[in-house]
Amino acid sequence: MSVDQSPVTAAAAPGQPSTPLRSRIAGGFSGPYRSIPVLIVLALIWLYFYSQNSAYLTSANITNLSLQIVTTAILALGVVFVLLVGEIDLSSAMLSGVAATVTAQLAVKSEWPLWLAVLGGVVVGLLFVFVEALVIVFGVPSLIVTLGGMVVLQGLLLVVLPPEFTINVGGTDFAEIASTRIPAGWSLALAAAGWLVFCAVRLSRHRARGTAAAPTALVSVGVSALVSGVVIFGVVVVLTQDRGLPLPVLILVSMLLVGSYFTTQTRYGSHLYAVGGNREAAQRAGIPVARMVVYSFLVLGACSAVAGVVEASRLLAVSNSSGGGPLMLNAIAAAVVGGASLFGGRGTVWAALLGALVIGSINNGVQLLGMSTEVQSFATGGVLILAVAIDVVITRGSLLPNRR
Amino acid sequence: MSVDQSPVTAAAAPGQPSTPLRSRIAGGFSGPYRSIPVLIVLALIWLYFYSQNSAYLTSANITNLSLQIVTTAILALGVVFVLLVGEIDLSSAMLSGVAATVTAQLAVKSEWPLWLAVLGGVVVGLLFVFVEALVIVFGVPSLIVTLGGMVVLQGLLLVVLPPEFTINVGGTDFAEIASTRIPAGWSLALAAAGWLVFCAVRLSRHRARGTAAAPTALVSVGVSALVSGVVIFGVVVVLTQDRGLPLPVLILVSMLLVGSYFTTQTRYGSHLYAVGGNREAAQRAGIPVARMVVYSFLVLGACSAVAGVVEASRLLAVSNSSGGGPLMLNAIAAAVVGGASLFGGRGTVWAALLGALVIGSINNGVQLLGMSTEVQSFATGGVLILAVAIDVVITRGSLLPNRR
Amino acid sequence: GGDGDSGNDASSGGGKKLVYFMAPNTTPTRYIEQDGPDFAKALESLDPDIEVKFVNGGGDSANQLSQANSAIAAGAKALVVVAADPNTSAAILQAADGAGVPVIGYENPPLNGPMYAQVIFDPYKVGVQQGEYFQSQVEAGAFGDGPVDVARQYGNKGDVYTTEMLRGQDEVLQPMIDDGTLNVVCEDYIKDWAPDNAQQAADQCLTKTQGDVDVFLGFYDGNASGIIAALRAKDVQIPVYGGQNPELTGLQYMLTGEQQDDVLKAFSVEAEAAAKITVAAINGDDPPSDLVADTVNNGSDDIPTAKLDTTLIHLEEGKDPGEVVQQAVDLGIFTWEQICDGGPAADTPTCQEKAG
Amino acid sequence: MPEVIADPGAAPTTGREPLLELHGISKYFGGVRALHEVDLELFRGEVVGLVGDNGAGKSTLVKVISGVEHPDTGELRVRGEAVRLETPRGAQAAGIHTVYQDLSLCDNLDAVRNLFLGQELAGSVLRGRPLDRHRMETQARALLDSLSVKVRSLSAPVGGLSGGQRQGIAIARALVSDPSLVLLDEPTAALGVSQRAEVLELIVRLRAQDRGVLVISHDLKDIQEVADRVVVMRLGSKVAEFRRGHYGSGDLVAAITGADESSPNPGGNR
Amino acid sequence: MPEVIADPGAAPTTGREPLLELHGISKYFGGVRALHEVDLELFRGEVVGLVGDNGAGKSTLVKVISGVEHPDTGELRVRGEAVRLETPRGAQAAGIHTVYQDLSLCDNLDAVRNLFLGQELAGSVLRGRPLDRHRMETQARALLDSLSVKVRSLSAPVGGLSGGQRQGIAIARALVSDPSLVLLDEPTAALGVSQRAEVLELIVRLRAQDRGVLVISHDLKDIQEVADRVVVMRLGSKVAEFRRGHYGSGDLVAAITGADESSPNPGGNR
Ligand SMILES: Nc1ncnc2c1ncn2[C@@H]1O[C@H](COP(=O)(O)OP(=O)(O)OP(=O)(O)O)[C@@H](O)[C@H]1O
Ligand SMILES: Nc1ncnc2c1ncn2[C@@H]1O[C@H](COP(=O)(O)OP(=O)(O)OP(=O)(O)O)[C@@H](O)[C@H]1O
Ligand SMILES: [Mg+2]
Ligand SMILES: [Mg+2]
Repeated sequence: MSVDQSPVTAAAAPGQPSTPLRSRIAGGFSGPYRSIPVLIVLALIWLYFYSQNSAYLTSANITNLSLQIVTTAILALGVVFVLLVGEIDLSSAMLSGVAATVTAQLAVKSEWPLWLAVLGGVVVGLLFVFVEALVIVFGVPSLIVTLGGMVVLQGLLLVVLPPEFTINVGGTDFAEIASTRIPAGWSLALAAAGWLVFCAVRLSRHRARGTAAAPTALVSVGVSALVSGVVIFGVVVVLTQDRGLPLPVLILVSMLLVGSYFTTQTRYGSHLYAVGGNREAAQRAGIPVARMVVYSFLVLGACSAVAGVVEASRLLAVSNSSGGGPLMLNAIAAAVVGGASLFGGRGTVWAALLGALVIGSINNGVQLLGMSTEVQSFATGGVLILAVAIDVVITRGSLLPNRR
Repeated sequence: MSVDQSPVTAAAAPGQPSTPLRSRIAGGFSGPYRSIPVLIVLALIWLYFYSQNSAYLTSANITNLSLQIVTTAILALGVVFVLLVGEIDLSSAMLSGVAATVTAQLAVKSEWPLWLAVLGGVVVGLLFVFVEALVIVFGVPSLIVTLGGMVVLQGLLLVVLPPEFTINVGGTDFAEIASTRIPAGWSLALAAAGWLVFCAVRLSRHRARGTAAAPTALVSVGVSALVSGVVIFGVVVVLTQDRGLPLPVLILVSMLLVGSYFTTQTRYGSHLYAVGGNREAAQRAGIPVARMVVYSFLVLGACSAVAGVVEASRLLAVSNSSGGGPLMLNAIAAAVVGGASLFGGRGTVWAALLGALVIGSINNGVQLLGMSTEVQSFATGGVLILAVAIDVVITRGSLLPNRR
Repeated sequence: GGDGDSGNDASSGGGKKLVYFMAPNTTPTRYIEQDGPDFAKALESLDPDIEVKFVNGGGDSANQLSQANSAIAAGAKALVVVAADPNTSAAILQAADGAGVPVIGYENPPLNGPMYAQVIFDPYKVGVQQGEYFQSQVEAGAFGDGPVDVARQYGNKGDVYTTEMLRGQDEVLQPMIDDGTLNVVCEDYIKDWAPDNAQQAADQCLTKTQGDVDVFLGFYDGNASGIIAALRAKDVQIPVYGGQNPELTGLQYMLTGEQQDDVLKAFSVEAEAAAKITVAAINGDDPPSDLVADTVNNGSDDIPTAKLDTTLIHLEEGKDPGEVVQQAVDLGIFTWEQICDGGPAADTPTCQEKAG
Repeated sequence: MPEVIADPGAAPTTGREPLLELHGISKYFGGVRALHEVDLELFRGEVVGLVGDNGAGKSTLVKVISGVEHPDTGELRVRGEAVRLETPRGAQAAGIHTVYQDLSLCDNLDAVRNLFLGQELAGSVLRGRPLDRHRMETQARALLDSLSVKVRSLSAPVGGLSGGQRQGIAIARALVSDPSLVLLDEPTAALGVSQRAEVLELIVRLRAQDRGVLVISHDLKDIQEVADRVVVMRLGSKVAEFRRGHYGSGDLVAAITGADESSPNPGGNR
Repeated sequence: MPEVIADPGAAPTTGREPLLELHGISKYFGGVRALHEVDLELFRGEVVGLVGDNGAGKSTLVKVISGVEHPDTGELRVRGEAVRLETPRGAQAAGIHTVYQDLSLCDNLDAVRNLFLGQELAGSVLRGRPLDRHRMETQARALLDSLSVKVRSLSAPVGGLSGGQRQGIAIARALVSDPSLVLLDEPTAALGVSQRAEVLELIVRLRAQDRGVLVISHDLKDIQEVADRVVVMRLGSKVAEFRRGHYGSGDLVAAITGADESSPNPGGNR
């Protein structure tokens, strides 16, 4: 009657295991385990480029990579918050340029202390997104508000820049944000402290369950402690090879940890997901939806200011091209590659890191191979799509598309 | 107990009319009447700029405006189709550049007849989006696929361009696509034919209702005939002042009419809205969802090829910058300003025209006032947001935000 | 900010002759900050009856075309056009030609159409200049013996400016590459001429070669600043050549000794020349022959062209970098105050002296 | 015509101030008149049943009381004080809790988060209001058990749950807060036999706790069983009100369908 | 243990080929076993009632039959032929029409478009399949009237309709096509008294037209009234099957809750 119906050739054998592996896998990659397929994809990308050029996985290049993705990842972190509540943003990259310029003005030209100058940049970021968020809450679609905001920021950038349209921060304190390296000893100590806190929290949670806690749960606590330990110390050891752990990486990780805590462990995070999942229901449950939207934009504003400062410090300058280029689309793409949904309510803050790593690893590798511009484009675009396609296949545990 | 509760100061008067005007208005602007608030906003924009500079509403400037917006509007038409099924697209502007380049290669370098060359460009457009659509249907988010597609197309553009990276079409047949003017007489005849068909269809529909048709319905047929007649002939008269009706405008209008017919009057259109409204439900109703997504992308591909050809013909050349710039974001913004939703299932094809008109009118007006670059940015971004905010207020019939 | 822009008042000056200065985008700073104001000043002193209006194409040819149409509709007497993309600007020329408005091409002029005249610093010649200085350094043994490992960075692929400059550089360098004196270890087109892309390209080049690069050769100061940021982050010292179209960072890095050379373009001279040509165009005269000495075919027409000279400045062993940079200051490109206010050059002896 | 209008003076609620009073509430959606001059009173410790045909305006009335929809005309009083319930938040602050007909669950959140949505058990503001997940889970299990709702995993998104499980969670939410007035819009529609019994039980328990309960149902048997007073709506208007023991099923059906009226059905299609 | 297993040889369906046969259908969602080795037969001109507690797997079974979910194990036969229903489209082509528990309406479309979704009355392919809006409207009105569903405007988006109106539209869809097998998942849950009666009437009419009907409901009275055969599910397994006249309400309740079994309830929370 239709191609959709075909006689069953290999009828299901009766002796199958009670929970088929496939369903178990597919079920297992939802929620907190959503990151695993992305990690597999990342490993594949790394393996591929390493096989093409062994310089790819040198600690020097990994440090390179980590610095290249920091800005995108920090911006993507803010974008994840906005996507979580079901909004979108196009202005944060330009905002990062404006905030960085203000910071540079204050730090370099007005000679404010660096921390105060950074604070100034963050305040500018917060103020701008606050106004945007108010308009969005009023009812104008966020795409329009942030697109308009982007255009306004392009003008604002010209206004806040000095007449020569560039501020060179090389050789100043400002430049040290990106160039500071935390020595291996300190880094390891920090990592150890972080890891111990993590283990302690997990253990205390386990205790809190009281008598109900099965011994298998204790084993899982142990396993997660072990795995997290290996990962944390491994990463720190690799990243400290080259003169120590770059400060921007530490900034990114701290922001991710704070973001992760707030989104998963607090009331605030719960409400974010609720607003993105079903705005009407969230409102009916008494959640201040408008306020949550404003909050998530404020997080975006802060992230974009920090991203701008880190980027300016890495480039040693701000100019009228700051915040332009592919940064905005890369940040959104990073969030989506990492597992956030444009339709709201899905994704974790780690999406920002993972997505930025996928995109950054592709760009880094493609450039390393020294292909011509055209081939670089094909490879960058193609590998990005392929990477996400592999992620999709692993996540749903099947090569077949969702039948529609 | 909370600020939300306040004693009723002005208790509702008992003698109110049975259907409050506000609800009636708000109800009236849904569905096919969704365009009315946008038209009001457009009128406000025109009035404002006209009051600033009377050159704004000269027929020369209106012709100028109409040519400026044609490319954006044609591209936005394709974007509306994609938004309708709940997907997004970032690659069509670049695709328009590639398709235009292919057409120019074929028409100018290989000296194919123009129509065949244009067909070649359209085929390229269709092929590319077809591949994209297949990947999207496979399950990769459209944002990622079209972002990757955009990067690939940037490389492809360099490949299809000749070594000097440009094709000059000045003085060829190709250039005449944009420069052809249809004389006033012909234009009016065309308009009259179109208007008569419209009236005939409405009348025959009215007849089909048979005995059930109330006399008031006949009046509404008469009114709509009158209004549409005034609008159609008015526009044609204004646009033919300056050497006749520009061919690109005719192309745009024809595409809109065909698009409007398909989306509102056919099974295909019904299914598009269903897929965008509730994909699961559409699938369960037996609608071939994947096929509808592919179809809408094919429409996008065709639109973007036509847009590219028109643009190249207007600029008299293709180069490595074809399809770049703000075209993509403008097209998406036009669709959204016109009333399409990023979440799918809402909007009409006229959104493309209206949105492009709003954005184009703002740009045109701001440039006409000759403000400095910064102020232009502020005005463009600010007026865009303001325009949509006014639209929102009129549509919901209230200044108050949706209480959340 | 852009307080250099003038003529903001919407009502066109009553009876004044309108001239539009059409800048391409906001990315190169010079058109908004230097050329534009200089041009307006020069024009005003030549004919106070002229009013200059500034528009900015935002990097989009379509946008620039509509600006040109608006300008023509507004009664412009002449258009001075820096093309957003020369390749797709023929329509501007056609529209102006149709309306009888003279177009003066400026620096990056439109192609493939009739034009009254154009003023340029020939990018091909700039490329040759950079190449020749680089060649002299190679021959002087500045990078040691044997094949010199050079990492090259170009502009945005497909741009007219990139193609022309590359033709100039290659004119000099290709023979050296062919005979093995030069060993090109990396070559990258820098998307959108963006410094951050230049930085990433430099990063990746150093990774690929394990740091085995003798010298970087760029295309303009933006490349150089990206490369220098990459080198600073890695704490390695590799000489950087190929400055051009001075930006503040370029002059600062020359003072710190990190950027070796720069090709100066005297914006004010170019603006003045354009002003003189514009006045002639408005008055219906021929282009002043003392300025407009050449003709250049722009694809469809022979355009009377004023080719202006560029000056290459470079650091030299034992010479005060301040003296070198002074030439740029003398041309009015930047002031010492701007160069020395904050940034990497603030602590150099030159700046201590100039600021003191 | 209202058939039996409760005389408050004679009611068991004598002398007590009504918890909730509606006066002349009307609501239009575009051209559709969803509510027309509705008056309603609700007292503490009373269960009021609200019945009516599909599209009679019952859910709209509930939404007006819970701050989701705003009446075009009319007045609303809570504990004698005129209020304007701008948001559901405002209604909650006034002690009104609602179980909506469409359940209003967040499909992307798990059962525990949905149960405690907006009323999470959380730590101090200083620590960023950390959730007490453990306590919430324990309580959630107890609440669901008390309604016989069986959910296999409390930490799976509720989007995957069965219709009845979802409804069970929506109802259990009413037990998390401590409302003085509970509105239940067709709470048993998707429930199984035993769960339905538990919900009726729950309604009785709420009354015993001296709360006011407004329950909508199409199951007249259930309504007759639990309601102290039954309000009947037809085409947006309140057409009748019966007190327990003063009516039979036939009366209800007649009021709902308007069968007793001589005029032909004024509504219907077109 | 199945208590009364229908013997097809003795059934009124004697000798006829079953319209639908399921053999050993199992379905897992992650770790949750929603269906476990379910066997089912359905004949032409027969109404089968499917009952069970919330979360018993009834809707999942319906989704498996209608091609929405794919069984992990087991076999499905339509008219004796083994089929793999990959999509709802495939199931429709096999003559199976389903009314889903969540209704599956497109909220942005009006009642007419929803009613005819996927089966629009349209013109020739040459003209781009233009909709015959007029005929569709006329038919829609007739269909809704036949179910006593009152919708004030047929051209307003169904998102704004009441719960019962929406359910009425979903059910009316079954009448547009000409299916040989109709699956109804809790079709009367949100319906008013008269609409509910019309739907029961409709089921009887479908049987009279020699179609097969599978109806899920928590209202055991309704089920007893219309079903020729009742299948009881518990925790994903089919636990009992009764033929009309051979059981009482008590039997059903016992089978649903598992009250008769000595073993404690193996499911429940956790
Ligand atoms: N948001 C809305 N937009 C437009 N019309 C609406 C909206 N909400 C309700 N209506 C209309 O108002 C009327 C009353 O709807 P309501 O949901 O209150 O009915 P109900 O009594 O709850 O019916 P049911 O028993 O079917 O749930 C219906 O005709 C419905 O179509
Ligand atoms: N998509 C899904 N993902 C995860 N679990 C699911 C999904 N669908 C159903 N389940 C689970 O499968 C079991 C059976 O669900 P089903 O909807 O079939 O129950 P039901 O018998 O229809 O119940 P009700 O009477 O409440 O509608 C439930 O435990 C439910 O939580
Ligand atoms: Mg209701
Ligand atoms: Mg069910």
